[in-house]
Amino acid sequence: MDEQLKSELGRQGVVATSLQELYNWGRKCSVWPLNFGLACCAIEMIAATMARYDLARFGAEVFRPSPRQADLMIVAGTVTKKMAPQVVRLYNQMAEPKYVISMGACAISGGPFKQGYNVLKGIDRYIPVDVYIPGCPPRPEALIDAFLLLQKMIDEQRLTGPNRPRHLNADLPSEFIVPEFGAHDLVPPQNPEVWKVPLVNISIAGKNESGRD
Amino acid sequence: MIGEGILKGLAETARNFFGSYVNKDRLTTVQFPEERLPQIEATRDFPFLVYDGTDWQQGLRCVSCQICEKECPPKCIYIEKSKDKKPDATGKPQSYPTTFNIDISVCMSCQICVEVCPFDAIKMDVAFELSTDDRFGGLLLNREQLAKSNEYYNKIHPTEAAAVDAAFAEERAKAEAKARQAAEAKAAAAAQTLTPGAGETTRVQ
Amino acid sequence: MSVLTEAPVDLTPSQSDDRTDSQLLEVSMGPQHPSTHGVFRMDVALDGERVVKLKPVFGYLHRNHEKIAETESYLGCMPYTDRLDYICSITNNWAYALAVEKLAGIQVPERAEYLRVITGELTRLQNHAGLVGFLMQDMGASGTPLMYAFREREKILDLFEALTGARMMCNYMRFGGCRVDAPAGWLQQAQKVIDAFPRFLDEFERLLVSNEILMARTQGVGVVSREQAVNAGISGPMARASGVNYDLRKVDKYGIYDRFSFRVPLGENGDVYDRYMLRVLEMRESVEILKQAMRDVPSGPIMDPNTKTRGFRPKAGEAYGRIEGPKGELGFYLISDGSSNPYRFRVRPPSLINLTLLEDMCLGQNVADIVIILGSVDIVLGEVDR
Amino acid sequence: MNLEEIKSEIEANVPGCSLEIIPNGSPSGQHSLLVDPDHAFAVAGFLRDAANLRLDYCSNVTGVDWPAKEVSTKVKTKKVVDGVEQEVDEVLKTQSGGYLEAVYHLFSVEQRQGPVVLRMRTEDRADRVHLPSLTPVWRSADYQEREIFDLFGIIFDGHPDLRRLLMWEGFEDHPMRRDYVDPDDYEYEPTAHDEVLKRAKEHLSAEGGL
Repeated sequence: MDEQLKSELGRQGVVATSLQELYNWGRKCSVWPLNFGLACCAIEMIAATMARYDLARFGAEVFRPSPRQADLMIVAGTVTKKMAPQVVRLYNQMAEPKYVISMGACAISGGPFKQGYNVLKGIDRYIPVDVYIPGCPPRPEALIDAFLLLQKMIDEQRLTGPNRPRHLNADLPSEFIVPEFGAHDLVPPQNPEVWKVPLVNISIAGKNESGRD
Repeated sequence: MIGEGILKGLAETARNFFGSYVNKDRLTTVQFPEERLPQIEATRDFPFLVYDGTDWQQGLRCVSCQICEKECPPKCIYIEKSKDKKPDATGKPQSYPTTFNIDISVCMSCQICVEVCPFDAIKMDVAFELSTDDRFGGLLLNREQLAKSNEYYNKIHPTEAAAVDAAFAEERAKAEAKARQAAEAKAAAAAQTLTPGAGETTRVQ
Repeated sequence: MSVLTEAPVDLTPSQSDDRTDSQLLEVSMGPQHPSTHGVFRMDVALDGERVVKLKPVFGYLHRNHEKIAETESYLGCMPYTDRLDYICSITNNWAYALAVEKLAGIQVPERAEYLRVITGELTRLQNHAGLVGFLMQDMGASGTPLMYAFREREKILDLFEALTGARMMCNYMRFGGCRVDAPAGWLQQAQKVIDAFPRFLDEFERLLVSNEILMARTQGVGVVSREQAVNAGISGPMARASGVNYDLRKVDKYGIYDRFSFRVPLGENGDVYDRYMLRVLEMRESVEILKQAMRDVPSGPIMDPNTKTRGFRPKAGEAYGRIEGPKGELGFYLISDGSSNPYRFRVRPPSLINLTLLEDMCLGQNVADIVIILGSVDIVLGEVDR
Repeated sequence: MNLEEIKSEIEANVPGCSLEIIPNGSPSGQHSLLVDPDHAFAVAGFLRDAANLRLDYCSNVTGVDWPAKEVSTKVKTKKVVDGVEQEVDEVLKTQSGGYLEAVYHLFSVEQRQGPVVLRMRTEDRADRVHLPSLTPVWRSADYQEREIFDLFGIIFDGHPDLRRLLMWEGFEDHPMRRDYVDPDDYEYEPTAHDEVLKRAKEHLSAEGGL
């Protein structure tokens, strides 16, 4: 249905919509986050839910302490190697459709602590992430901005075809390997199903010795 | 009386509720995407590179001295120095960065790069709406994405930028005065000796 | 010599009641738990509702501050200290700056000392306000007190942002002074917030202090005696709630704290209620200090001219510097080998050491009390695990 | 009371202990007292209970790793060379380090004094890494000694519950030691330099390059 007709009908008091729009509207306006904070960013996440920023305006009113009732996992803070199995397990326990916002430098890449022996260099080594928010910590507004981006992404998804959401595609996995504690590191150190290293790489980006003085 | 304390507390919340209709202090919500908090001048988020003039490639203040790269605590800056030189704002020939990358997925916004930069070339931006779904491309900012004009800098940090501009103007005036003096001395010397040194003098500028 | 460690906990259920067939219930609280203030885990054994064993498990936020600092310059360590106790970044900066100043014998200019006191006490205010809000949240007062606290906290964060550029990770102090001077109008703005703060405290007290549920939940719960507290190294508000008169602002008189007149509130019972009230009273004292500091703040330089922050190389040696942080004694122990990065960088985390007595406080209490006892200790996991 | 007096006081009261004052070169002037591990427990108890000291508050406990290294110092010596006395530079090579250290910062709440710094050293860094635990004297050492055990690998004899504090059970290394090697996970380092670049390159060459 073309947009003009739809707005014309809207003026006449007739709401016309497609199943896809209705479905996506329902999904995007009731994203309940998991009540789950890891570090510094969690304080800004709490600040975003408080009166001044009020994340509840976007349908994220209720922070659920149980992963079974949550749709969105905001990984707010440093994921340490000791914590990573729990994070993955929580993700696995969430019911589809589920989304992940990786909030702050630490959750994206390990951030300032990435050289630490107990710090995971980004949660996307184990679980798929939908939206990344850079910042250390991101302002509460940045979290709201990311949330709006997530809503937009949900809204644009088509329910059929090869790019349909994961929960409508029975072939795609919904649970991922939970890493185990090894003698020196997590086993496995990353999940190759999720973590695809791009071609941007040290051999290209790293210093060529001649250019250095 | 039992329950008195609870009633007192409830009275307080009621006061707050009704007060929110009349008192701006009690209604603090900012409807974020539509309305924003007033921009605080000192706010910092991620670094950017300042350029003078209109062409970012010509006007970049950075001379790739690599101090920020070395001092950056989480090591998120990566610079490659040019082999040739080009004149900077004061006319001195300087190197420039052929590559300048900042990985904002690592940056901790500590602004130590700004603090150590002797050329006022790197400053802190206030943009925070950088969320993306592109983990690798979207968070690695290159030279072009980092370059922002001096006007922009003046807009976001007016006081600080004015001080920087004043210092630059002073430096430039000094350099000009020095150049003028040198030129005068040279002209006087040339007039005295009458040797054909024209080719020499044009090169000194 | 007395050996003060506890006798091993008897894991068989108590025989006093008739339920001889009952079994202990082992519960793992956390690391993902809404009221553990982060990723903290407790392995609890319960006999019915009663706690018979509680073993804290740490390390879920162990971010290797101490190891990373060994590869950073002295200046580069400063932003990392922000992220230790991420609610009070300024006092962390202060403790680290103080330790480096001791290590290298640096004098701090007058104005910088005043700015340190002002920002440090503002930090204490927002920490204590936030803590009370979180404690009420743990107690089931879902939202409301926390909203009040955060409303006030936002005002202080705005001040921090106007001064340092960031809301939480201020990275404000440097060894030898402060990074930036207060911009024009900042002190007046701060004065307004400080003047309005007692009104908020009154409101907060009316909201909570005489609440019967709060008293019933907190009085006589989680008692720590004075001797226990000293021996277990408890510091800060938690120690003072048990009657230990030890406030480093009075004892060490670091900075310029000898110039201000303020009282040190002390508790009598050492229970959760005392710890809560102590924070409320401390906020009032902090406001007093702030008023005096705002009145006296001089003009002048804010950095010691003889100190260069970049390429800083102190002589070989070591120093332990400590301040009264909002959570307790925050200390930094630095060893220098004469190079540009610290040889050893140790944080004395008040949150971790205040947890030493967690099991003693919880034994025999109900399971619901664990949460408020933990809340009253005031921990931040970034500092517990570092 | 300065450290000299404390030292003589301890020596008078704890027979057989050997103490050494380690000077501190920094302006902080916090010199420390090296205690031999065999008598450390008795010394600690004395410091806590002695009426004029009352160091009842053990604030900070930490470990320090001093790997063995050779320190060469130049010394001017007089030597007779070819019948003439001359001043000759001679390089003296001394072994230093090669042990782990536990450092205790003690204060007195009652008398408001401190810090008194106690140090204990292990015999080496490999297997003779036992020190007596002072947790029975100061309970505040409880978690901190566990942390040292975890990160440095000092074994505190007499600690009531010596387990790893921060890392998981089953972790084998002691990461705060200076010769600890990080696990290799450097797939993506767009802004690598120095140490990181080196390790990232090692990672790449191990994978066969790109």
